[in-house]
Amino acid sequence: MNTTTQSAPTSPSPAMNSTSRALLKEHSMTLGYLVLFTVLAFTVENFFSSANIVGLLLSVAQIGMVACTMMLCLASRDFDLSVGSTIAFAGVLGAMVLERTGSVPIAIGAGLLAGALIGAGNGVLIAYLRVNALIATLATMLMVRGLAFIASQGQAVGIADESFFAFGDTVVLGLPLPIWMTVVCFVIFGVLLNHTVFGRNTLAIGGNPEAARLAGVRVERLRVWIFLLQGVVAALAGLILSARITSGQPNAATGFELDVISACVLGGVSLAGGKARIFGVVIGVLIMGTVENVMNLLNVDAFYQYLVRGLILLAAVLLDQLKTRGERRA
Amino acid sequence: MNTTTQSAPTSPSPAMNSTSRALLKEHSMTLGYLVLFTVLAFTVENFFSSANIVGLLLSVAQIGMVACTMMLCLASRDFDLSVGSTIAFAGVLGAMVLERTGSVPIAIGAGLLAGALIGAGNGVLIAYLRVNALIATLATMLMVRGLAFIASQGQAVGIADESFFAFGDTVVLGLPLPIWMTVVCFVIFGVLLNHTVFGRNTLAIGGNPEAARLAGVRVERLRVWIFLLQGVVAALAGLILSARITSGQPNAATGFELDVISACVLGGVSLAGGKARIFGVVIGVLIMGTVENVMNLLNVDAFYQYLVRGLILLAAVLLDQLKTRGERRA
Amino acid sequence: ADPVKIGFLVKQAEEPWFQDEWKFAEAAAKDKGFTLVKIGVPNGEKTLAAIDNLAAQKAVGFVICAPDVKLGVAINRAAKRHKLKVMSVDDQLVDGAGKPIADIPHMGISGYEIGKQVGAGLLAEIKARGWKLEEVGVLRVAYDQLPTGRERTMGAVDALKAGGMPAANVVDAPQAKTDTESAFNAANIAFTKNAKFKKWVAFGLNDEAALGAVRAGEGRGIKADAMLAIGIGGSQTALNEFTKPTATGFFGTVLISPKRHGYETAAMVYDWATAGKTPPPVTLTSGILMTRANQAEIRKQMGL
Amino acid sequence: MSSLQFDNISKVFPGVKALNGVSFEARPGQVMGLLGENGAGKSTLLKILGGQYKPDGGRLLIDGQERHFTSAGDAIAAGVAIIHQELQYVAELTVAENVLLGRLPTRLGFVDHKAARKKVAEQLANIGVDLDPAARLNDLSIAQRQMVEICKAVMQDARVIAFDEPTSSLSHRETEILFKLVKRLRAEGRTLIYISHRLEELYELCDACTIFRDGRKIVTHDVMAEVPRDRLISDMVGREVKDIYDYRARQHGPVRLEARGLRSDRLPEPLSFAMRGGEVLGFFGLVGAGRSELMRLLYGADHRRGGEVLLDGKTVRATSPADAIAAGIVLCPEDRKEQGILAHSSVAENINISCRRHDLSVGVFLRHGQEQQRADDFIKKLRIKTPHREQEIRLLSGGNQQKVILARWLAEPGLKVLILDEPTRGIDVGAKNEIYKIIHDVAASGCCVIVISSELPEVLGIADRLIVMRDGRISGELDRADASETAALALALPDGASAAVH
Ligand SMILES: Nc1ncnc2c1ncn2[C@@H]1O[C@H](COP(=O)(O)OP(=O)(O)OP(=O)(O)O)[C@@H](O)[C@H]1O
Ligand SMILES: Nc1ncnc2c1ncn2[C@@H]1O[C@H](COP(=O)(O)OP(=O)(O)OP(=O)(O)O)[C@@H](O)[C@H]1O
Ligand SMILES: O[C@@H]1[C@@H](O)[C@@H](O)CO[C@H]1O
Ligand SMILES: [Mg+2]
Ligand SMILES: [Mg+2]
Repeated sequence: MNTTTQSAPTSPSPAMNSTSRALLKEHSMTLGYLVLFTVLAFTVENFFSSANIVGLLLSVAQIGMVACTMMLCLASRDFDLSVGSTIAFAGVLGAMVLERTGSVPIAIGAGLLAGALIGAGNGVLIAYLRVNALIATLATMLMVRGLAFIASQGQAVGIADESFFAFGDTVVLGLPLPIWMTVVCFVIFGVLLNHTVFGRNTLAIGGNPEAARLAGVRVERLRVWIFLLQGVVAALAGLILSARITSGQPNAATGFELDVISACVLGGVSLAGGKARIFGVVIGVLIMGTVENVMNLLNVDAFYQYLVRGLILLAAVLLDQLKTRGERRA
Repeated sequence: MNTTTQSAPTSPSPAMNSTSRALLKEHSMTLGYLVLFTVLAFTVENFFSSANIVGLLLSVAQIGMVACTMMLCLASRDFDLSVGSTIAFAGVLGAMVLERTGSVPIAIGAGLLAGALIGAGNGVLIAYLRVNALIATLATMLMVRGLAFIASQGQAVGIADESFFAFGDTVVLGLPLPIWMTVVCFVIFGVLLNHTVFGRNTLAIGGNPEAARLAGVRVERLRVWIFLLQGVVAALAGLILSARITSGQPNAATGFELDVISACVLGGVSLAGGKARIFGVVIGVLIMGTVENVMNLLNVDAFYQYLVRGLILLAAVLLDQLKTRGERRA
Repeated sequence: ADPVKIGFLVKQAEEPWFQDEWKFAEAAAKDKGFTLVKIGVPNGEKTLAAIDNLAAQKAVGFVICAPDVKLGVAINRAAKRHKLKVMSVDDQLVDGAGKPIADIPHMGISGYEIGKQVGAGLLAEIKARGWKLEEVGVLRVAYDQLPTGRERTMGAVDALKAGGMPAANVVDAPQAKTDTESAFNAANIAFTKNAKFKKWVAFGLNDEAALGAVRAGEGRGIKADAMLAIGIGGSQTALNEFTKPTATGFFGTVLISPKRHGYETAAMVYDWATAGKTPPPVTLTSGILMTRANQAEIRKQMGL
Repeated sequence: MSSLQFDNISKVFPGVKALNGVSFEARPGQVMGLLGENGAGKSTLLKILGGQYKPDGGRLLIDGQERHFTSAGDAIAAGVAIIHQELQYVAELTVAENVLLGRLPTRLGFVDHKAARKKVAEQLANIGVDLDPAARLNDLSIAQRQMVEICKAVMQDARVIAFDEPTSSLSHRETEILFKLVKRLRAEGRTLIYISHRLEELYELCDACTIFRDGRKIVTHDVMAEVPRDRLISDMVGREVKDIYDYRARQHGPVRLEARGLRSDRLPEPLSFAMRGGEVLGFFGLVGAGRSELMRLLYGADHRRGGEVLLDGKTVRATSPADAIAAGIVLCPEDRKEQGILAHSSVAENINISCRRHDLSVGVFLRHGQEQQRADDFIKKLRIKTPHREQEIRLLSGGNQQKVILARWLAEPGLKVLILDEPTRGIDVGAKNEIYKIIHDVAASGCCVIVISSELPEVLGIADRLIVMRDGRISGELDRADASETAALALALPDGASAAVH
């Protein structure tokens, strides 16, 4: 958490050196993951089968989607705990609207709109009313969860419309739709982060909000947009989930927020803002999914799963850390 | 400052003015809480009865204790998600050791030692190995929870020793022991924060770790101590809890960490480090407990409780925020 | 050839009940010579991932206690997609409209029925102690966020009412989580609010909830002679109370047999997948009220 | 026609009247210098100009038209660019992105990174700065970051450009580039405001100057060159300061501090030097010469690869600053914001953080009375302008923050070696004089004092001896008697350039 800023290689050779180092640093996690993957493919039975890989990807589709916007949120030095509740609420609302209207587009529209409103609400609270992001989103997390329970009277809302299920399990080119949507999210938000003013300004307000403001960036408005996007994507994830599980469940996705934030942090997104890499986030998400998947393939005891999950998390960041440290020392 | 005196600091009137403002600012939350309390005392039946107040205090005893050390942790710009698991593990371990040895002191010692080790482990990971605090304590949270399950085989560990129960329900001067312990924690950690080098240095490393290091603060060592204390206090809370419920339960205190962190943030502790007030934390903890208590007294529907809890959280910080903002505008 | 694999998915792997079910399912696996794959599925998402995972492991079928019974359609679809045999245990799966899914065999008891047993047990003991119904407060430690939680406690309430308990005596204590401490805090407040009752009966969705009420009562002088709590599950939490030197307000627990649920369901799915023997559509087992007095005997009877 | 006019501007902060009815004008093609003690209100005025603060009273006119800026964006749109005293950059972004922050070029809605880099590279070359537009600010020195800030302001193509102490973190080479740039901008007819505490600079660059004291304008001199130096100083500080360096020859004791063969990964060769008790040793060099690096090694702040430090003949094992401080070696760091201040802590806390360990009661409890006393003493002694000692340090003016940090180190009782890295950065003339006096007092008590400075007259003025560094090596040593600007620069500049100086 403490950064030591130091200065100044303008002489060419260290610069070269540091570029290749930077490259290595940037991709060490990827390399690490590839090694892990290969080892697992050879040692864990059934791991490297198309059925399993699809299953693995499907299991992280929701986390992956929401990690895209959470990355933006963290990059701008914010924090969002309300995504899990938004997923649940959007799912419940979608199912209810579908039940009443029978129209899939209206149901989806309603869910997304709700997500946008929740997100924008968070954004306004945090950017304009300057409420601490942790408390603000904790409050929305509670309230939105409450709304989900109230709307559904605490019961899962069943979905009968088969065409809505398609949303969750149509297979395109060998992969189910949710996976494709996640891929699309990664692409869109990767481009957004690196190749648009929106993305660069997001990093700027995370890195130094004062500098951004002085340069004329409309910091408040930008933050509202980031939360709004987050809300929409979470709602999308909620709708997909409800299609997959054929019902809107008010207590779905509890604890989801921590998973998403962990995936981002594993992927090198800094909680202190200003740092984010979409590729890292992809890897972070994959690590989380792979660990879960392999533990189940290996039939690891439920209690030991806690232990293993903790150890893997640690191992992943330690690996990343030791290398950065070596470099800092160098 | 409008006079021509050069060495400025002692022109009395503006200084007074800003001091009283600062005082108001510092205590606005307290005033707010007092107002709330009075209103509730008059409007909510049974609220202002000694039985209810004791119950209220008892319900926040664990949160209060751990909030003391969490305050230090946040003040030093760290984060600890592992406290809930530590509570569970210490409770389970204490109960098991008690069962085997029949000795209350050994049982308590074992629990506290385990807490100290967990905390120190967190500290070393974060301070020396520079693992991100969120990930490190998330990992310990998982692992320690796993250990609690493994040790107890997922079952509540019964306590038969009556003398251990005393730890949880002896009444001294009208209040049960856990409440007194919490009070003692507040006093100790209040003094620690404000009147010792340890406390001031904690705030310093939270404010600017590099500056603190250059000013001679042994940053790493200090951080380890902070986490160690946190572990010990969480373990103490766990032992008290197990005495109160007469068994060590491996799934106790899930989600506890967020409650504690919220109480701290409500009390004005900054997640960005460097700011903390023990008095604020007391108020934060009381607000959390009071809201819960009153909702149940008023028979608020469980689903609406989510909504109300969220609203109250928001109201509390908004109040605090609007006032600061008014000042900033000036 | 590789041994046959059967999955056993449960909603709360950490709960002792499910640990026991797994233990007995393992016994079936050993007896019949198949491999048991145990996965915890705390939510809908994880449930689907677990089914995919089973398919990837080339399992032939699975037993499931789903985190929500409305997941029925999704589970059925996933199972069909992967050609897996599926059977539900404990909680019966339903479709979007709330009707039980016919082609998924089930073994269990309904939460509502267990609840009614709790209520009946309480009524009997109230009578035995000679308490007057009007003077007895009924503490429902409520966790209505969880559908089965609501069903069980409402079952108890209904049984009590049917036995003549005035509806006005029923007091809800909503707990924030399902652990003992939350129940303690909730019960404490309920006692404060209803000081007029000197005698209480208490129950919740599990043993921990009932225990929290007992502990809170003790703190206010509502001791064993004025408190009557019955839990659900028959877990270690309950046994701990029974082994205390003196009786506490924790009167009993409705024990349901993890043995039959675990062993028989796993075995049935195995036979179904390997020998084509379809399990009966519904098998209901019943709960037994276990008290301090009869615990040893009942546990022996249940094979625990 | 006047391009920029302040009319009766006032601004009040809680406890501080930062500006009190300030009025003056600046014309196109003119460099208007702003002078004044620390906390006089100079930066506040620029923040009002830049739309960061709203004035409590008065009017701001550009080209005769009254302006009300509500955000920095408004000011930029109106053609105002400010180079702030506290650098405002985004460390994780590249030079190009920082320079064009808020105005990145796009193509079809996407950022045109190539165009951005090209544009910035051109501008950098144009003003004579050798920097890679794709480098991240994180990897640059403070001086280089400062040049990026300057480039950012220039690229806004503003008509009004204000510089708030731009040279305080630049050394010789960059300073020259900056001066050329300012002169060019003046020639282009822009209206320029220039704040500095270095009088030489003001004489070289400014056409006119306005002097502030305690939030009021004292006077505007229309022709800078005609104002005598003493007059400037006395207008500014309200008293006479004769010789600001106030050098007093001292008796030096035996060798007290010895650095032998200190090595790090960033230094090309091991470095050694020695000094006597009572000596003031100046370190001079260009940006990145390695002075800070060397001192940080000595202080245990960076990892040392070899060598040893001896104090009074005994080896000092300092693997952390805490060790060094315990041994009596203290270092006042060069980067106030990153390494110095605890922004949200009080002035008193910032002063006491290190030295409080000497007067604890029962070994752990703080003596608040003692600490308050010490804080008040230093506030008085260094004329720190703050409403009270409990003020958060971030609310002080830049120069006053620097004084607080200095006070932290001057308050150390068990002092043996005092290392000051750019101690007078951003400090006004009056206070400099006070600090020099303290430096001499500390030395006179037998301590070693090392002063790193990029301000050549300063090191020449106060040091008994001068060590000059170049590219991580010690390139020479000059005694006070032999030390001159030319001699020092000859040792500091790269070989080719030094020939030109001779
Ligand atoms: N945000 C603020 N809140 C409170 N006081 C402030 C604030 N900003 C500035 N001040 C006070 O206003 C006065 C003027 O500060 P300013 O920064 O304008 O001084 P300056 O002339 O630029 O000094 P320096 O030469 O040290 O940079 C100082 O006393 C300072 O402490
Ligand atoms: N983090 C870093 N990474 C690479 N090189 C660095 C780093 N920090 C400093 N350097 C290099 O080390 C050398 C010494 O820098 P140092 O800051 O000690 O110089 P200085 O003489 O104090 O100059 P300045 O006026 O910039 O403080 C320079 O070449 C600088 O570029
Ligand atoms: O969730 C419950 C579980 O706790 C056990 O009691 C069996 O039935 C299930 O419905
Ligand atoms: Mg200034
Ligand atoms: Mg330097």
